[in-house]
Amino acid sequence: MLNPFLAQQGGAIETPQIDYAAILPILIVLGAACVGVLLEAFLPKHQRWPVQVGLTLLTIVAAGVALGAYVGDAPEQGITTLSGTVAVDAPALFLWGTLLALALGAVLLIADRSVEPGGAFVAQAGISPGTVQDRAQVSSTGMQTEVFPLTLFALGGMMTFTAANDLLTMFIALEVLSLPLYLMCGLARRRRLISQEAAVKYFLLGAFASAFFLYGIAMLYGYAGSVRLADIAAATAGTDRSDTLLFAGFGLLMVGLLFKGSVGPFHTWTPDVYQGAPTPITAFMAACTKVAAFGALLRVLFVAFESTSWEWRGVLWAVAIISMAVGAILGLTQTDVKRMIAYSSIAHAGFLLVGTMAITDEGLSGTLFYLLAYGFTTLAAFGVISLVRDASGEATHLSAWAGLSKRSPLLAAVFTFLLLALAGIPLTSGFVGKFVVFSAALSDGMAPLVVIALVFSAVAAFFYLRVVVLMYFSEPAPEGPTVSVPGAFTTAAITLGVVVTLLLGVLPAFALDWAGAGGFALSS
Amino acid sequence: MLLSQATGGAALAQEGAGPGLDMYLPLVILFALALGFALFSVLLGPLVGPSRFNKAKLSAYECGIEPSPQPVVGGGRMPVAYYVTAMLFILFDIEMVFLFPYAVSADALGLWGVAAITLFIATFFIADIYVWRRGGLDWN
Amino acid sequence: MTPTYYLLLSALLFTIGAVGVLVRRNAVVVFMCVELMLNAVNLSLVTFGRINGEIDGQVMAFFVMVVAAAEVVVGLAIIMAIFRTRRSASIDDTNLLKY
Amino acid sequence: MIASSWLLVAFPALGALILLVGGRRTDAWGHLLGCATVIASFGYAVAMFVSSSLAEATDVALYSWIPVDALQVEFGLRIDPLSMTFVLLITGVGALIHVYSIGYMADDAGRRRFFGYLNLFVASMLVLVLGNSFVTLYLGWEGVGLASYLLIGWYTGRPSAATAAKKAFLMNRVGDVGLALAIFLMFSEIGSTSYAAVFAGIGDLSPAVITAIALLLLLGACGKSGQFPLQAWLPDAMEGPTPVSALIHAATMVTAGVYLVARAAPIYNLTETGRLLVTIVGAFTLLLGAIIGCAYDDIKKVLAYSTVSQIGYMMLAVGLGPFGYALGIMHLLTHGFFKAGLFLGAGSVMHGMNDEVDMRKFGGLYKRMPITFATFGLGYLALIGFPFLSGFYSKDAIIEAAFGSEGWQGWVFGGAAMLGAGITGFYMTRLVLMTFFGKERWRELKSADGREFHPHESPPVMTVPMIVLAVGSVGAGFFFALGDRLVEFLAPSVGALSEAEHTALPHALIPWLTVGLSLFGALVAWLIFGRRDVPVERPQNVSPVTRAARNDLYGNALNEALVATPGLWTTRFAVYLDNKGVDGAVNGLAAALGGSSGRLRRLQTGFVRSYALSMLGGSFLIVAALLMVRFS
Repeated sequence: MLNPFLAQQGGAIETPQIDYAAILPILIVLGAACVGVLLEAFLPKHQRWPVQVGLTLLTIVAAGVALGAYVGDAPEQGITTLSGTVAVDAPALFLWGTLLALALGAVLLIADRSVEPGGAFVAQAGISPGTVQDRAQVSSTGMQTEVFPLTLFALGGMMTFTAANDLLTMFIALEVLSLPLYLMCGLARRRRLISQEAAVKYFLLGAFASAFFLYGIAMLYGYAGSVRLADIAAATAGTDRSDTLLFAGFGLLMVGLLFKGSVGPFHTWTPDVYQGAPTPITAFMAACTKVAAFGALLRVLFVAFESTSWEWRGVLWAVAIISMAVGAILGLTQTDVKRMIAYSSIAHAGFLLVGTMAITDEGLSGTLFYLLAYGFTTLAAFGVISLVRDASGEATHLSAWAGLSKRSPLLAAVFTFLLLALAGIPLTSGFVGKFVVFSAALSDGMAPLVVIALVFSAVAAFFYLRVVVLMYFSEPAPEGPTVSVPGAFTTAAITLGVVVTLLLGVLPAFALDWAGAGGFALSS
Repeated sequence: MLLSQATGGAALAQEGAGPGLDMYLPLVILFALALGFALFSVLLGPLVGPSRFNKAKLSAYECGIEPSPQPVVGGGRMPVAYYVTAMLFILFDIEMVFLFPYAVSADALGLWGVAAITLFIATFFIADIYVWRRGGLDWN
Repeated sequence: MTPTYYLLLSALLFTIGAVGVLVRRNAVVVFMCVELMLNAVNLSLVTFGRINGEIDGQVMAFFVMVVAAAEVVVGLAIIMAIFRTRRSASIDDTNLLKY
Repeated sequence: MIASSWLLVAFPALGALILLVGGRRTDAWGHLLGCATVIASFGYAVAMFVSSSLAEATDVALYSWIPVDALQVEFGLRIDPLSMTFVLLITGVGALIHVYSIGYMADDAGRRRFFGYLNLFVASMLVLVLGNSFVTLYLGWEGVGLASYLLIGWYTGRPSAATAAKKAFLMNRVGDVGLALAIFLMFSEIGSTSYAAVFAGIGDLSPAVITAIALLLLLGACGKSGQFPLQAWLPDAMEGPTPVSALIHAATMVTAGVYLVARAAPIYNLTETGRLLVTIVGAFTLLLGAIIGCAYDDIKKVLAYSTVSQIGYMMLAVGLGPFGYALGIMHLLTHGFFKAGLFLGAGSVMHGMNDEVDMRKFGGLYKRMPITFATFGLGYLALIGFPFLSGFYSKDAIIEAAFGSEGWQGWVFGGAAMLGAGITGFYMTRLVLMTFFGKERWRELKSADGREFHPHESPPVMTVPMIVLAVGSVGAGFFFALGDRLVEFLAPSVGALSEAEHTALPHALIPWLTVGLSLFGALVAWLIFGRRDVPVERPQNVSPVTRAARNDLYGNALNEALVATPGLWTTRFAVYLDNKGVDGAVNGLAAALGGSSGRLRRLQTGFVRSYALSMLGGSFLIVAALLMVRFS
């Protein structure tokens, strides 16, 4: 697509080869997103919701089928296509599958209208909070159905992000996934002030972070003369350019990626945004954005910076430790359950980084597995959170969760199970995930870091347990929240999350095999 | 990116790849100074300054003079339609960014290029249709 | 005049933008500072393209401009929504979510 | 038979699944199913024991749990004498406790759920002892922790139950970190975590690594077995229903630490330091537990500290290495019988006394509860090591082995073990006297909910298990010790027992000295508590020893000087150490974390600009650090 600029050289330009079968899942998702926008334009209001939900679910399933069909006879080494800007290799396929499955669950939560008539999203984004119209929209059944195409755009961006084989494509994908998320954060039906605040914060900080990411790209381009990951790797092997450019560029690039993965000192947006955003969107962000960010991080570190790992590893050690410490310690005193899960996600980002730093096959497959496991657990956790409600909407303050086991034993049991999975108790996916990640880190010579990680995972168990104690051993508040009976969609999403969490804990072999199916495509 | 062999580039490459790039090291120091300045001004201000506020101090000064009183409650300083139009303008701006380079080398790109740019314009048109159907083009 | 000076100018602009994000209160101005950072990067990209003797840097600058424009559209929408609610564009007023 | 040994775990696991998933539909017959599954496991274990030769360890591979390239974790079982011994103990005593619970929990609306948790507990414990790799052991390890958390916190209405459950879980987590680190270390050094591979490869490692593994395993064992410095959760765990206390303290959870050390015998055999530390921990804990046991009036707390102390004996024994592995296991078995009997007896007393636990409100109960008294009495005699009862054989063997250590160690460990026996005699006699003898103090009192006390014997469903356990308390020691039966049975797992060549004290003297010391302790207790009335209200700020000594009309100056004053100060110190030292350290750590958390969260100011500042600062530090690494 850059060929036009060579026109002054004269002569026809070779058209890039495109392996349509390989990128079909992305094409389906992005194409359906465009169709969704058209549907928004032409359908009358009352038809939009069912059609959009149907289209979105169908799209994800279709993309999954296309992916499944391709995986069957995909070349083992992976391929690169679109002039080498997109790599479709084993990790990318695994991450696509993970993203599609998680997005399916998230879309089910987004589409749910059983716990609240009209769903979790505002009827008209243009109405100012606190006005008469706003009070009217809370009880109306309409919703801003643009959420569905926006979700698909974000999903398409995430899938491209994990497969991007050059930094420019990665940057574009980053924006394609981020911009819809910024908007969706501000679309909560209730508590719109904090929802809009979350959107502003996420947007400003996200734009700030992508500026760093971009400056990093510029420096690496200056260093290697190309933004292809493989070319950067080749340049690190031997070039006369200044290493200052390389490491400054690497550092700034990491800032952008770590921000999206809510790691370390770049986590500050996470609690605020997780708390303010509509819960289904929080679930989508917590599960899918994390997968996409770490997928891209893995690719960058493995493909472009493998040979310089001794120089950058120490710095990422510090980042991982900060992330685990911040998540585990600050999580202890949180009073809002969504914020608490947000801090948990920061701690988990630290654990994931431990696995990511092990530039080995075990590190790769372990981290991929961890992402799959964590995504489903956290998705189901937010699904459960969306069910505990009082008159003003979701009752996310922890005091409202006191004695929940007496009101709804099943819900309390499910949430306990999910918290145990987050804490990494055996027979849940969390244990297997931590086990494979930590043992990969250990065999790559990071013993002290593993010790620190284990200590922080024990500290983090404190605050998961706090919620369990609260649910089981406290008397329910007199005018406490009610537990909504979930409709089919939410039930399906939570069940999906719980079943996967259990399955990956008991029979992880299948997923581990798939995660370990192969490395990144190195050819360009 | 496809590697290009632009004319005259080689000479410049010789010229620029010299030791000059190590000037990035002082740049890092510049970063540090900037950061220090930011920290200094953000943290020190509230600490040492007297916190006596009056209306004038709190008012926005970014745009020079105090804005005139709001015309409509619940509205803005100017109708939202202005913003919508501005955003539409930006959208078409973006379109031009890609159309112009295509036009320059349309010959070399051949039929494939026509197909690609048509797809691009069609995709772009979806957004226009959305704006149109949602009343973004109605001034009132 | 070596291209290095352009790089320094770009770094300076980037830093000014970053500091602007920290010290300005008006959300729109903060956002303009972010745009300044992006444009500083554009300058870097073009300069590096020149140094490398390729046109790729300029192409990337195009993409960055497009992305920046898309960000403007989304960002202004969000900032406007919150301005209409609070009658203030100061980002220090959006401070309900904390601790 | 051995190939299907997974059935051992499957029965209770299935029971737990049915009871917990089935919900209220299973209320009517849930308790029967709960018992049936454990009895089925026990039956299967007995059948295996009888029909199969266990002389060699058999690994039963079930499926590949975590297969990633180099990291292969098989889910498999290991059937050998050691694991079978534990399986028989767990399912046998467990089954009796299940049956007893039918009666004890008869009035509890959640009885079906309770049996579900009990089944879960037994299943986890079986996984722990049957697993053939350290990871499988870890699975059971966490499962036991989880199930105990659910059971200790059973009375959800009580805040103290919640605290106790949380404490148990968290202190266990501290130990778990140790165990997890040991496992990771094994994996990185040996490349596998299965027993077979680890024990085959351990010899090639450097001594420092072996010692590190041994010490980390010890940390895990301390957490699970309530050993110093992680003992504080165990007495608090008495908040659960009494059958739970019996199950945790006698047959399952706390024995896991001893099992771990015995199972890791090939590792401990290679490290003198590791073994010595195990011994020190054991000796210290056995004294600590015994001394604190003198200070409480709560019948279950006294028994709890008694458990801490007795587990200390077992740790001491396994710490002696080849001299003691089998002896530790033997004491574990006999202790399983008499401690379960004692707990069930205590539960029976509480059952008849409106769930009262304060011994000062008991008294003269032997007339009202003859069966409980008889069974409890036999358990008591076994515990203090009365000649020819179970405890006599197992404890005496440990003390002898302790005296057999070389040099100062023989005197220190042997002396500690023997002193512990004396103190055990004191606090257990005090318990029995205050509960079953003396004036019927409950006649003038009312229970906390305002009812009068009408002590009565418990129903047969509760007394029958107690009788069975009492028989075990009497005969098990003799049965195991006869012709070194158990020691030889266990030899394939833990190696043959070495006899010390010389002991610090003459060999023949030790048993009689031990018995004498125990009886002396009992005599002192009788002098203080048996001959006068025990006040119902506990005097404030005065140790029971002092107060008793003061009130003792016939007490002489010698008694005061020799027993009361040092006893007072030792007890006070031990209780202080327990409450403020270790417990305080754990609570302090939690408070410090919470405090720093509370302060640090203020950094999350909610201002976008400060967030941006932290990002800018972070990115500057990252870049600067990268450049420093590169150019330094």
